[in-house]
Parts: sequence; structure tokens; C-alpha cells
Amino acid sequence: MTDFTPTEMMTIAAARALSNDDVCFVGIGAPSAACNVARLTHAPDITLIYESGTVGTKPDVLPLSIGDGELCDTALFTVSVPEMFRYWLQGGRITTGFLGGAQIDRFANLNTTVVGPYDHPKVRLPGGGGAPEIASNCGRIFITMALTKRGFVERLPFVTSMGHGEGGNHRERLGLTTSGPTRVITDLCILEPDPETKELTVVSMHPGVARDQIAGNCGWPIKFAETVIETPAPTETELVVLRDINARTKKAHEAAGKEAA
Amino acid sequence: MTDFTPTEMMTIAAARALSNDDVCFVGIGAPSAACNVARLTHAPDITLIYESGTVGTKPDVLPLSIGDGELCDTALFTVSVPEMFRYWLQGGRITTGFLGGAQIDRFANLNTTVVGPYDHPKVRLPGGGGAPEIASNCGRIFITMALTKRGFVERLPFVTSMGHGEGGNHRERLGLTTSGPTRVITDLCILEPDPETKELTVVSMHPGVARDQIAGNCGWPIKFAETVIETPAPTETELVVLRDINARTKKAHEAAGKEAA
Amino acid sequence: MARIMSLAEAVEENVRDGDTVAMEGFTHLIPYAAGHEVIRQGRKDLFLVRMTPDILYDQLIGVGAARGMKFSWGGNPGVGSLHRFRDAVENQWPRQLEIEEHSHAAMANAYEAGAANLPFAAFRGYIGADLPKVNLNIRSVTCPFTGEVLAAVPAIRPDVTIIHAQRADRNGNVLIEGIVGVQKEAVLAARRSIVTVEEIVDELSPPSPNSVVLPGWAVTAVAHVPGGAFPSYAHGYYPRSNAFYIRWDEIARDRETFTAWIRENVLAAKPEDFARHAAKTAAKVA
Amino acid sequence: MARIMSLAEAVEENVRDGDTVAMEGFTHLIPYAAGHEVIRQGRKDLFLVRMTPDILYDQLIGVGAARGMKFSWGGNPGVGSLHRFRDAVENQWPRQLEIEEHSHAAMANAYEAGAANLPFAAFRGYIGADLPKVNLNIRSVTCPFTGEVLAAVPAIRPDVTIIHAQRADRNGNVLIEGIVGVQKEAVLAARRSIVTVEEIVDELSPPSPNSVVLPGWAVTAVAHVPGGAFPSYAHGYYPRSNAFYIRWDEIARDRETFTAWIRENVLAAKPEDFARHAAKTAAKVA
Repeated sequence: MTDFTPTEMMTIAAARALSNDDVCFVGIGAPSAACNVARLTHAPDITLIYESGTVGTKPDVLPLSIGDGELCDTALFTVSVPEMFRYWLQGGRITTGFLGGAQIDRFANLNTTVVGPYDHPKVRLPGGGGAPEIASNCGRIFITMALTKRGFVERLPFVTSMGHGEGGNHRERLGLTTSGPTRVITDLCILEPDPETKELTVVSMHPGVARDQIAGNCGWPIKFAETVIETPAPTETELVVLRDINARTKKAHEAAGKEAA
Repeated sequence: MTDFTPTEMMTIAAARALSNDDVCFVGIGAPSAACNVARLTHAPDITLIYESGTVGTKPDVLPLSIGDGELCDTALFTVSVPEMFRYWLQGGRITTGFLGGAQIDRFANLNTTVVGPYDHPKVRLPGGGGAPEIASNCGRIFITMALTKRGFVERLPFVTSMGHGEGGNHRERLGLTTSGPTRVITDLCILEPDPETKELTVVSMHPGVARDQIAGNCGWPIKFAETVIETPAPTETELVVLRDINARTKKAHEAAGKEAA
Repeated sequence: MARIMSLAEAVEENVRDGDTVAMEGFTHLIPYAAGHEVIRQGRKDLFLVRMTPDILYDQLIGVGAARGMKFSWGGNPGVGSLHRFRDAVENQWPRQLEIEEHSHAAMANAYEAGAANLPFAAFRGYIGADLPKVNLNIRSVTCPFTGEVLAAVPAIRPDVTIIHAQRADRNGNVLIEGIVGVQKEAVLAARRSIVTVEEIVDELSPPSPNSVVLPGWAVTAVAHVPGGAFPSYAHGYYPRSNAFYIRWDEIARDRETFTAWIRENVLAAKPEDFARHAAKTAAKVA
Repeated sequence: MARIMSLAEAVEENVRDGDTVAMEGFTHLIPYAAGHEVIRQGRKDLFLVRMTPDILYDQLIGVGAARGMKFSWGGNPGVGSLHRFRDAVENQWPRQLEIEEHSHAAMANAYEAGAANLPFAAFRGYIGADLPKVNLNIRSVTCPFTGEVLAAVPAIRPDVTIIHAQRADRNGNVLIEGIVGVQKEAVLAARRSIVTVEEIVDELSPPSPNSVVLPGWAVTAVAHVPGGAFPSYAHGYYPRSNAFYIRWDEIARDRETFTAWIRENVLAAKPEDFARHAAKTAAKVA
């Protein structure tokens, strides 16, 4: 076993949750790294879809945006954005959607819209993008976010995309048939909704992380499952694959930078 | 001037009504011949669209169906059928639609659905296909049909596509902003709706045709406009172009026949 | 994930008595071989869906495989009537045929809504037409912004959609080119799907990143049936047999000649028999 | 019928003060050169529409050209905030910016409805989300068949849409390839349209019959502006300058550096200046 960073652990833990049969709606950042690590390790036939319209992409370097040329060049095919949202996302063909956000609450609702009142925001965030419909139309949702007090908050100022709403059977009450967030992968631990209350609960702690470290980084009194396991440390292969793709990505973006200068 | 048949006169009269700026939704049979004669004579830049999805076709031979390979091979591009009906027809981009039918009434409503009651038809016709929305969404409609008592009837058993409805301002009352049928081109004469009543009225008679011949072939007491002109006879060029394309078409279809036998 | 199998297996596994079945192809790429296999396997009580039920559905109706049909134009394009369809509607031979009739715009929008997993499609249609008087599946919705009233039809969601395409790769990814009709929508709208193809290749190699492709994981079964669209055509492979369409008028006009034709050309035939239609043209082109 | 003209003429004739303007391109083919021309010509009170208002709209907002914006994701992709957009919303600098905020699905459907000449779009969206509470243009319709309640948004119908594409022929027919985004819909939804292209060619030669093409008669103006999508990219011509996107974060963070950048790179520049971005890569590839 090698040394690894919390972010590497987060990405690799997310990658492990994916399988060959998954059709993933990939966001930028950690999700993109996780999905491609899965593809380059245990799930070579996983289908990756980016909301820009590229279906079945196999990027050699990670994109900076969801519409980089690399995604189209390596895709099986590319559709228009209306088709992406109508036939593929709303069509119910995505098994797993990845989301992140500026803020999350204990029921895995996310905010990427504003901090403060909507009309007079203290901080104007980018907004929802695809998130509101990714959250409702994908079979299940994985969320990756670093565990911090600023991000994991008692109460969201704005619900950009629904997770488990007020908890319990709130999703079913709204007519949703999809599972919603089934896993939140952080840099310190993995959370899953309690089967009944749907409150996020620690189910796995990354190697070397202590309970009070987790509790101290969460904005609400975080619960631990009855049985909490230790997340298996990254394997040599996982780390090599992740670091390789990150290195290729860095090099590619720097090269493009020089050329553009 | 050469000899010509009534059908040739009908096709050529229809072709003359088209111009370079027209974007035409072309049906099969007489409309297809007329549109392509226009393209090969006075309107080389006319845009022809077939409902199978081909846009900007320039067929060398006339198609037997609206989806022959020739249409796609010579098109600027080809779209899906949903796109054709949504973006191009409903989108309001078609200046002229061509329709025909088994039966027409004095207000240019058409029937291609049934003769007899709908539930127990005496004759089951093919149905409307694109006609109901072609009739409402194109800027104007041209109709080509041979003038016969069976076809030009007092009362339609079924309105497949609306022309001027009950006449007068019926189209406007239904919220339509398009002109509807502005011309009916038959093998004996050209009819146009009266500006007020919208009743079809003879405005031009083909060379050598007499008024009682027209009246005798119409199922209702047909009206003649105050001024009725004589349709200019086909020119040598028009006839040559029409006969050439018909000959090429016959040869192509026969060749395909042999190969398929 | 699509499984590549024989046409007989694909129909056996995916087409069931009573199913709502869409066989699509707008003049181009009509899945004749697959339709014939459905007849050969004796499926019955099918509810057929197709914008332009041409010869293929005339055949299915004529053998009595269909309890009903949803359609928008039921003729032999450029030739005339579908005699078996007319005989069923006018004389209930060989059995009664329930019909649900729409316009092309309605059907195209309804497939699109099905692919988009919506319950209905709204469009500006049927204005002043009589069909809404005889079809209870034509209703309306009101725009919540402008108050405009639009026509509405239910989404089409077949139990199984069957199409023919140019080629597939070994993962079952399918390329469709030329007049693509409503095939992509019809497959995506269906629970199950069968795609027959002219060729199975190692690399799909679509000519454009925006080519019309169905990924293998959105298709149930792929079967290699060269010539399987005859007498329709496959862009890039063989032309439409306009001559056969003209000849069908004679064959289908009479119940006996029709039945004899089916016996000889469908019941006593196999999917492989379609290959000669592709091969003949290929030989001619070469 | 599209007229081929200079970018300055195209903007002069087609973009008016107060217009609702959509400049589209989903990461790819963003019409930067045209946007800069709009700034240079001093257009004001524009209502901007764009799914992903990235750097280009940050620039238009920062110079005060916009009275409002309809959008679904307002960030610098992979980098962070749009500082000029934030400054306008948080501090009303340089002027107040009215916002109408949607999800991507809503915007994509709204463009699609605009292209289809429908007054609204229905989709399964916004469930459990807060946006409907703050945006009166999110309403609902009820399916007349199932009773399901769906989200509804008004169709987008810009006064003018501006896009960048790979190439046009001399009749103004336009080919778009790769990540095609919502550009076709945005053009078809608009009253007028401007398309800047990398090349004007004798033969359009789309690689597939089903390539994404806009016919000349559906476009108002075509302008030849090689490199016109930089720092975005043109598939087949030059790559995205991820480095410039990263650098923009520094430039736009501060009002002074932003204003200086605009003065030097927009106000004192010309459309022809974009050509070096295309040429540089071409040289490298050659």
C-alpha cells in the first residue's frame, strides 16, 4: 500500500461503486475522475455520458468542461442537448447520476444556487444546470463532496436539487420512482441514507480517519451506522491509474495553455 | 406549340405557380412532377421538401414513394420524421404545401379517409398522412386533382384536412394565420377561392376547354369568376422538361423492376 | 445490452401474442424479414403500430395476426390501396381490425414523446379536421402561458419495436443512415427491441460524430439478416424494388393469390432467403 | 435566404438595442467574435439567453450591455465563478441584472419548443426543487390521458440568435459538427440569425446525409470569421483554450483588470484578430 491523499481516497471509493453495466451521467471534477478510473480498472465496459451530448466516451485525459473536444472525439456518438435531456436522461436510461454541490443537508438535498436570499444573495453560485432533473431521472445518485462544515449544513438556503427532501418517503409522495442519493462519498468517509428516515449516516470510514474528525467537519450532529467498516485503502493499481490520468490531464491542459498564450 | 394531354397541362400549370423563393412540401404524383418541372425550368433554386425528411432534394427521376433513395441521395440533408413535422412543418418554414385527395368540396376541404360512414366504410381510403397539418401549417396550399364528378362533390363524407371549412372567415375563426388553399389546379381549369365567400371559382380555363365541360365534371353548380382567362398552353420547354423527367422516371422504375424480378 | 442472435430466436424471445408491436421504417429500411418471421411463428392478436402500414402490415393483417392497428397512412405508396387492409376494415376478413387513426404529425410526435418518456405529446394539429370526432385518443391541452389550445395524443410505448438498419458492431451498437424516419424514437419508446442489420462489423465507424446511432445497451436483440428490408431498401446497400410494390397490387387484390403468395414466400421461406436481394445488387455494383 | 456579409454588417443589421439575444454553443463553438462585435457596436439593454453563460456573457454583463439574462448554469466550467455575473447580481455593478433562472432540461426543452413553433414545453422536471418558487415562468400542465402533472416553461423565441459553425457554402447552408448543443434549435427558434463560420466553401459536403445542417433559407446572415469561437473551440479546426478559461478567473475578478482587458482585446480589436487562433493550430497540425 502506498500513501494517498483524502481526495484520492474519495475518487477511488466513488470509482468502486460503479460497475460494467452502469450508464453514468458524469459531472465535472471528482465524478469525471471516478468514472474514468472505474472504466480503466474494474469496469472497462461502463457507459459514460456527459450532458453536452456525448454518449459512450472514453477520454484519455479528463475534460476541464463537460464539453471538451476529447469527449466527442472518443464518444460512440454525440447528440444534441435537447435530445440528451429528453431521450436519454428523462427517457430513464441512466442508471447512475453523479452530483456535487456547494452545500448538502442531512437528507442529501443540494444547493448550488445561492447563499443568502435568492433575490439578494450574499453569494451567487452557478446554479443548477442539469442537477434538478439528474436528481429525479437517474436510477440512483452518487454525490461526491469533501466533508466540511461549510458544505455539510443544518439547513440549505435553497434546494437546487432534491435528494430525500424532508426524509422518510418524501420522494415517493412526490411520485418519484427513482432511488435518489444512495451514497455520498467524501474525503473522510462514505455516507448512506438510513433505510427508514433517509438521514445520511456514516457507513464506512477511510483509513486513518477518526469519528470525531468526521463529526467535527459536519454542520449537523452526524450519525454513524450500527456497523461502520473501514474503507479498503486504494490499491496500487487504483492509485497508478488515477495518478496517470491526472498527470496526462495536467500535461494536456498545460500544452493547450502554451499554445493559446 | 405542341399537342399536350390534360394531365400535362395540369402539371405545367401547377409548376408555373411556384417560384425560386418557395419552400415546398411535396406530395407524390402530380405535385412531385410539378415541383420538379418548376425546378428544371423557371425556379432552379426552389427548395423541395418531402415528408420522409429530405430537405432540398433535386431528384433526377421522380420517386414512386415519398421516401425513395433518390430523394435522400440528392438532398442537402435528411432529418428524422419527428423533426420534419416539428421544426420544419409546424415550425412555419414551408411556404407552399401541395395536397391532393379522393374528394374535394367547394371550400377546398379534402377527403382521403373513407367513403361512407367512418365505422362501416363503403371504401376505406389510405387516410390523411401528413395532410391535416400540412393544410394548417404551410403558408398556402395548392391542390392538384383531375376534375371529375366523383372527386368534386357537394358534400364530403369526412373532412380529412380543412381547406376553408364552411367558407368565409372560418379559418381565422379557428385561429389559423395561414392562407389555406389558394389554388386548385385541375386537368381542365384553375380554381381559386372567392375572396369573400372562399367558394372555389374558375379563374382560368385550359386551351380548348368549354364551360359546360367544366360544369359537367363538377359535383356542385360551379361558379366562374367575372374574368376568366385562358391558361397559356405549355411551352415547348415545359413539355420537353416534363416528358424527359417522366421518361427517365419510367426507365428507372422499369430497370429497378427487372433487377428485383 | 443487446444480444446478437438469430432472427428466429429474437422473435421467439421478444414478440408475444397480444403485444403492441411497432415495425417502423419510413419507406426506407422496413423490416420485412422480421415481419415474415413473426408471421411464420404464428403470433396472434397483435396490436400493430406504424405510421405508414404498407405491404408489410397488409401481409400481417391478411394472415389474421392483428387485432388492431394504429396508423396515419394506410396505402401502397405511389400505387394505390392496401387490399388486405381494406378487406379487413370493409369486410372484417379474415377478422375484425380495430383501428386507431391519426395524422403523421400526431404519430411522429407520439413516438417522440414515447422516446422522451412523456405521457403525451402536444402539437398544433387536427385543426378543422374530422379525426378528433372518431378517435377518443385525440384530446387537447391548454398552454399555461398563452392560453392556446393544442392537440394532444398519448405517447406510443410499444411492447416491442422492430426495425432494420444498415449495420451493427459486435457490441450491438447500431448505425442508421439516410431516411431515418422514426426508427430511433420507436426503439427508445419500446420495452424491447429487435434490430435486423445488413452487416455486423468489427468497427461501427459512423461517418459523422452526429450520425444516428443506437447504443447496444438501448437495444434488446440484433440479428444479421442481409437483404432483410426487401422490397423496401437499405441506403448504401440495395435500392427499393418499386416493381414489387407495383406487383403487390395484383397479389393482394385477391384473397387466394394473397394466401398462396404468403404460403410460398413466407411460410415456406427463411430469413436467409432475403440475402439474395442484397447479393444481387452487390454483384451488380461490383 | 442567408446573405454572406461581414460580421460588422451582420451585427449592425440584426442586433438591436433591447433585443432578446441568444448566443449559443455548449462549451463548443461559442460565438466569441460575434459577441465582441456586439460589445464594440455598443448594443445595450439586451436580454441575454444562454444555457451556460460562460466567459462571453461575463464580458457582455461586465460592460453593461445586458438588462437581463435567462440561463441555467452561470459558471466558468471547471474553473469557478463568473465574477462579472456575480458582481452584477450581488452588487448591481455596472447595472442591475434581471435574472430568469431554469434548469438545463427546461432551457433545452424551451429551445426545442421554440424551434417547433410551440408556445410552451412540457417535461418531467423541477420535482422537489426550489426554482419554481422564485421563477413565475415555471408552471405546470396536466396530461389529458394519465392526469400526471408535468413542468411547463415558455418556448424561447429570441429576436436574434448568434452561433458559430464549422463551415458554410456560398448559398449560406451551414454545417455544424461534434458537440452540436442547442444551436440548431436556437437558430430555428429565432426571428433572425447570424452564423459565423471557420470557412466558406464551394461544396458543403456533409459527411453523412444526417449531418446537422441549417439551410441558407433558414439563416439571416453568414459571416466568415476564422477562429471566431476562441477561447472555445471548433471541432476539426482548433482546440479549446482551457488555459484562457483558467486565466479569465484572474482577469474578471477585478473591475479594473476586466475593463482594461475589454478595452485592449475587444474595443481596440477587430473580428480578423480571431484568425490567429485558428491559424496557429493549423500551422501546428500541418
